[in-house]
Amino acid sequence: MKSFGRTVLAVLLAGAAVFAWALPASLRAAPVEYNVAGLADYSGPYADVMPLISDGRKAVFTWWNKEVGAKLGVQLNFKEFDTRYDTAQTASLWPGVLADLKPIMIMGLGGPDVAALRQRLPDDKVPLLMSTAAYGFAWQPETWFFNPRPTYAHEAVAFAEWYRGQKGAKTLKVAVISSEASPAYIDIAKGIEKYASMNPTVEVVETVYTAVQPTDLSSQIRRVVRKGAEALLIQTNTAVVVASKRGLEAAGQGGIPLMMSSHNGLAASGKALGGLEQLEGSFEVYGIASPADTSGSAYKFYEMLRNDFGVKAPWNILAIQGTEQALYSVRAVEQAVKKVGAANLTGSAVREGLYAGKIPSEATFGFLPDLTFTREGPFPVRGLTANITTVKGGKYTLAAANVPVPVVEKW
Amino acid sequence: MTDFLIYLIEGALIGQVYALIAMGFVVIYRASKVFNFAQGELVVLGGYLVWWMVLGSGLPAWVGIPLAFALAALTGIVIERIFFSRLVGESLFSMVMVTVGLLVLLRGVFLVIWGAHVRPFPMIVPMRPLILGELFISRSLLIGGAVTVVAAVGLSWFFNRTTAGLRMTAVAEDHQIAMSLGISVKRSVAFAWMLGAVLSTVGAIVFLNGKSLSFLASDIGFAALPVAMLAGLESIGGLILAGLVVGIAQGMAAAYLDPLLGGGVSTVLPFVVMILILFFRPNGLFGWKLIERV
Amino acid sequence: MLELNNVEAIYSEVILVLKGISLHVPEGGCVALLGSNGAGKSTTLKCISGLIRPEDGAVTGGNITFLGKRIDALPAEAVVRRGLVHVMEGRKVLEHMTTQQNLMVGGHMHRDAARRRQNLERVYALMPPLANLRQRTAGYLSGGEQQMLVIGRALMAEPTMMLIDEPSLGLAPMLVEEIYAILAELRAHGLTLLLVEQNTRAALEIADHGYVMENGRIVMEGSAAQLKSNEDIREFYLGLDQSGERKSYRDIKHYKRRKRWLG
Amino acid sequence: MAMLPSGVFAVRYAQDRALLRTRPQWVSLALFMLLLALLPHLVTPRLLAIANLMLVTAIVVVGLQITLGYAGQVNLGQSAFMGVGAYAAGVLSTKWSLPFLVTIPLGGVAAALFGFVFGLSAVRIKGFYLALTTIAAQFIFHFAVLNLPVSWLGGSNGISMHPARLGGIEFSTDVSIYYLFLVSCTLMVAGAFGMMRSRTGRAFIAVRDDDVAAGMTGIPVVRTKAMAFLVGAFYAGIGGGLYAYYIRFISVDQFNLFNSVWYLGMIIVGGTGSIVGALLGTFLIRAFQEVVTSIGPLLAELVPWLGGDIVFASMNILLGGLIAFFVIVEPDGLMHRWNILKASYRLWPFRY
Amino acid sequence: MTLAATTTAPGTAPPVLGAEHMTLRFGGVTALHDVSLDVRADETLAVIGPNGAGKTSLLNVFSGFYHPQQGRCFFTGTEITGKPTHEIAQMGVARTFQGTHIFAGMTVLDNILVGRHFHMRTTIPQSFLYFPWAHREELRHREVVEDIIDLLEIESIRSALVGALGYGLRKRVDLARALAMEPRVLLMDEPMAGMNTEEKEDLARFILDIREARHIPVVLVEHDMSVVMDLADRVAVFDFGRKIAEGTPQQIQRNPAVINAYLGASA
Repeated sequence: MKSFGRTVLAVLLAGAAVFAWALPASLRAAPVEYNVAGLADYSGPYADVMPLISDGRKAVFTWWNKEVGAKLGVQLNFKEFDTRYDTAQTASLWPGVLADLKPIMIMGLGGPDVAALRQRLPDDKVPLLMSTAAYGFAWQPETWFFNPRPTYAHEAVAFAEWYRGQKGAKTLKVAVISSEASPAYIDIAKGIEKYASMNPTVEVVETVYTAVQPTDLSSQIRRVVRKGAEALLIQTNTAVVVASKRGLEAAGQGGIPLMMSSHNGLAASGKALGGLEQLEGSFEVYGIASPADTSGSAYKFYEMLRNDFGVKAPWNILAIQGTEQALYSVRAVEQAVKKVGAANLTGSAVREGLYAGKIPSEATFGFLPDLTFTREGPFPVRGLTANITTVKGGKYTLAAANVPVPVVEKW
Repeated sequence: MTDFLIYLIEGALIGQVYALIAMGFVVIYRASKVFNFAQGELVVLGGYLVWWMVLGSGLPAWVGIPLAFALAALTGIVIERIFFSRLVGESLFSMVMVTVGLLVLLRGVFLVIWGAHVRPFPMIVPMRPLILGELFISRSLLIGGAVTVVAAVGLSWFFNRTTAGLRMTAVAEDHQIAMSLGISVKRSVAFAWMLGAVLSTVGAIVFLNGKSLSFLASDIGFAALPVAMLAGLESIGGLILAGLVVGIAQGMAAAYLDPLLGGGVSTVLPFVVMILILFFRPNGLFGWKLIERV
Repeated sequence: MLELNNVEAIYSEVILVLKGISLHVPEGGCVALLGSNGAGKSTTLKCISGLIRPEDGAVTGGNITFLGKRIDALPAEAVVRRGLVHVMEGRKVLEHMTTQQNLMVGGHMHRDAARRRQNLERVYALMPPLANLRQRTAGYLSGGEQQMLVIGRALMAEPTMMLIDEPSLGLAPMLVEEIYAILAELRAHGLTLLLVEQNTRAALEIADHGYVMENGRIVMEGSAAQLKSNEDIREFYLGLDQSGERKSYRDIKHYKRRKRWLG
Repeated sequence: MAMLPSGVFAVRYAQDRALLRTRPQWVSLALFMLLLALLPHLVTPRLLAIANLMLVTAIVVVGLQITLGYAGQVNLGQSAFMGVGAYAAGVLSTKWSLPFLVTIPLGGVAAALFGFVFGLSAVRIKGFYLALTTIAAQFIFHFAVLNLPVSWLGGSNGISMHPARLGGIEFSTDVSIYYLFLVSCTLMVAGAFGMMRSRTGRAFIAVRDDDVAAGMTGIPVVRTKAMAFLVGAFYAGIGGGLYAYYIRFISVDQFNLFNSVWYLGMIIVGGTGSIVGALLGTFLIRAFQEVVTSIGPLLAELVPWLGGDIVFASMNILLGGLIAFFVIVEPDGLMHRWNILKASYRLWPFRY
Repeated sequence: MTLAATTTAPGTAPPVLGAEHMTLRFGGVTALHDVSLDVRADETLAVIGPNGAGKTSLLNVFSGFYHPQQGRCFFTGTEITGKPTHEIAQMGVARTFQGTHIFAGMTVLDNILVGRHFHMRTTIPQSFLYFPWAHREELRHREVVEDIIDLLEIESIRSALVGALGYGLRKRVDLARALAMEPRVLLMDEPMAGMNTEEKEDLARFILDIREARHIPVVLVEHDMSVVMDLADRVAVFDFGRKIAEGTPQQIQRNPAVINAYLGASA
């Protein structure tokens, strides 16, 4: 039980630290303080990337408090909670967070957070803001959770349409590599299939369901190649990207591009393959700033955070996700302050703030496109764009910026 | 027809990979009667060790791989020292339950040492397929299949013919009797984990070759389970046949049922096949029959 | 050869089963340990062979020496290597292995294959029925065959002393004779025996000395002849009445004379 | 109940059979229940939420204890059985608008039937083989939910639910949920005590200890084993249904194999074959999980040089180590230690 | 000599349990070969023979654990061949076991109560609620059990865990459990094995009591010839799966085939 002793000590130390930190805060006067809760995964499947995401989130709040909040008379205190990416854990944490912190909004991390809280939030009146793309099954009106991006399926078909245009073809044949390991993956595949069924421009030759762990996909890949697939859409995880790539190589079809998303993108998959150059000609697509773009306003803002606000995370997709999430959140707070005043901020007010009007791309320093949230769904249903990044000549480069996201019917 | 042949051959070969993974599991059972829930973690351990010795340290494969085997064996012994040496004589249930704890614990250890990110696994065996007319056969799977057969034959011989093997068989029969015969159950359990860890490393090489590695790859442990059950927990030779049955069934399902039904039939099918066959042969195809006396 | 000095043993940290056992087995001798069920006879054997520890038991007092060396702290396998084997009660064969495999396991500590072969042939010569059952699965042998097998298996270790627990349990009269004939032959070849047996008559035929245990204590000891003539032993263990005639089970009265040990 | 302070003798059979036989035992139980009843007013919302989760888990784990600890049938599909209960309750309440007083028991029944089917394989399959066929339950449950028509079980969409309602009360706050769960849990635990000390429980133990002898004593062995699965799965189903009304959104990934492994861990820590042990194990493991979740981020903040990822990864080591530690030090679980303590207390001041 | 003998001569009542031309094989081994045997309502029938002669197999067939390939078994006029063990047990065939097949994790009391299992009616839902039917039934059966505890003199260990008891007491609990079933025939498989003379005397006394007070016919598989000779009214001798002799103890003792196959020269 030595570990228990250590645990007790740690708890005591932590308590003391929190106390010491809270004391001077209460002595300070001016701005009205509000709390923001961050859901994090430090001991589950995303533990490795969590510090990078968290870094971006924290820095934005510090920056905003200093640069914007001070003027508005608002200070946002950001605090993270570990959910282990587990629904039950989020559910047991949240009531405590709600009572102790009385947050005006939550930074969510992923699907389990939405699952655990989606039915509670309308009662608790706190909006949950995500950084990830949305899902078809959560596409409902009047939600309390929000994604600054369309669904993964939207992002995928945006790529398909763009790539078809590049090839100058009438129809693009794609194969979807999905998995039943998570309902979310099936949802993505269904969205893409739905779009293909209504638009002759994209044809899904087959949706391959596979394990999300290293596995041998060569026969499946060979089959979809023979069916004429011109691109493989993979939005599951990096292990599947690697397996698909090896499958393509085994079929002698190394030239067929893969398309990935933000969580299994070129950088991560390249690392898993042992070299980015192996993904030459493949793409990643998402509706947020591309890390390949080091000349835009997003990168400048990031440099500023790194220089002045102690961001340690390198310029990559995860830091972008954390930053992007925090940025549109604080903009929503600003819109809410405009409506109800600095002293009257509540969760509902922040939600109304999101609905209050367009958050232009400039406001998020190009991290996000123009966002106009409506009550139709958890994400801006219209007018979104996506960025497409590729590997060209062994270099990570932006292939296309602000590609329009087509209209996908609900599925 | 060619397609069918390819699916058949590939399914059979993938089945042998499962059999190899299951072998690590059966070996531990066969030499200690401990049913190892953490088998998937052992495979991941092997994978990390190979990665570490080959890609991580930059050693050539012919140096790095033997080193990885040695380290795996060492880890096996350490596991026995820490977790099992004090449990000899306790109920078998306790020993099996320790492996449940081990499952969670090893995962944490991997996270601490190697982190959670996905990394490349070295290409030990060439990936280029073997082309026979219209047949494409994965060279790594072919080599993996050969390794499986050789290992199975060798270990069967070891357990049934050699004195050391018989000693372990005795431990798998009954710890108390083994002890009364002057057999060190501790040493047998230690050897079991050593052998299990090394076999899992072989399995990792065949299974992960040229692909990617993260702590989540341990799912393979459960995927290989139906093969072990079908063979019968005591049978090493039986793994080959069980691997063929499961692999081919899964391959056929992936090729013909999945596209038809639009879902992952191929992932549940091995379990369904397992239950059906166990119903007719409750100790697997070649497992020890329960001798009931009244 | 074997010496137990005031040995105490407990199970599960609380249940005291042996309360100071002292006994002595001379080299080449045959000692019988008698007593009712639950008296602690099997536990005594397990204390000697070290098999008590895996059963959540422990020797908590006294000492056990074998050939002049302490063995009470040794693990079971080390005790066997010193030439002391324990044949447990209940015919514990390795069920799924063949007769021959069972025997080979018994001699596993000898590296020399030729020597193992030789021992094997010796066992088959001593117990001819086993020779015909070489490839049979041990779990399917009959009770008598299994009892021979476990004795044969113990012999494969080339022991100098054998602890044997209830060899006649559940065996037909003819087989009991056969087994005891084998034990007698082993004795004649110089094997020291410590025998736990309910079949007092058979045990006292072969043994030259005996101890009687009750409730974890030794309550009586003496040479086989002394014990055979003791009134209590005659009545309670041999089932004879005062005149030396066998009592009939039909005549048992519903009140009983209880044992009165002076030990 | 074999361990009683000396000097306590039963005069009537009824008294001898009672679970609690001394006044201090009654008083402590009463105090404990009072404490539980007042809990929402004594603790923070976070602790209350943890208590809610513990109560649901306790029901599921007591069910597993019945199957595993009493009837000796290792079950690795408890989480799937829980899922079946949750889905059944979810479908019945959303599609058929049935009140929760009906849907929860029906959820239990649905799970019980699913468990019964796997229990039936005990006709032929024994021991570890049986244990591992229950892993298949997990895979089949997952597959079925995702591949059946979406209109049946919601497929990958999951099911959103309305809060439970009884008369005018809506169970949407943590406090009201707590009382709902407390009553349910008390009922289920009391029921488990009832079953386990009547002929049902004796039949389970008989089948566990010696199924051949049990058969020849007139106990239908196969049916009893299947019943053990049925009862255990029923508990899981009730727990699942309550959980569904708590989260109010059900998706298939909330009921995974890892949860089943954790339930097993709870039994290991508490000790097999004891209902109190199951409760104790649930409490300890859940509490430990929550402590880990709570102090992890703090520790990472306070000891930055350790690096966040190491702190969090080592939490897994602690959790896994806890299970292994308990098995190694106390292979029979905490209840066993408690019984030894009681036994030596009775013998005090003598050691034996 | 015995009380039973003074009323009517034993072995004249109709058979309760019987086998007709029964053959049982396992793989290549024939465990029972064309065996016919009757057990009458008022007798103690001893079955003797070398190890592996098929005695235990015979009991196993009677209790439904083995199913013969040929021939039939009857119990009180009803055919029981092929019925599952628990059904045969519920009809009234109880048995005790070679070695100990006892429920080690339960107390003595609960072990015996298991014998009452099929006499009790409480369903699972009723036991879930426990009160009051289940409770009343428990108490009712408790009284029956206490009678048996008295008979077998195991009052002092009533609430002990069976796993902690010695061999002799376990065998007694085994017998108590069988009696609790209120059987109409009792099959005993080597009850005396592993007991010393004193314990054998106790057990013999209990068997006699059971015959006298409860009038339950007993089938006794036993190696101890003195027990067989003293207790049995009739003896059947088996060798290599065949019944080689049948008769009174005195007849059997003189039968040369029996001496050859089983008793050996010294008996």
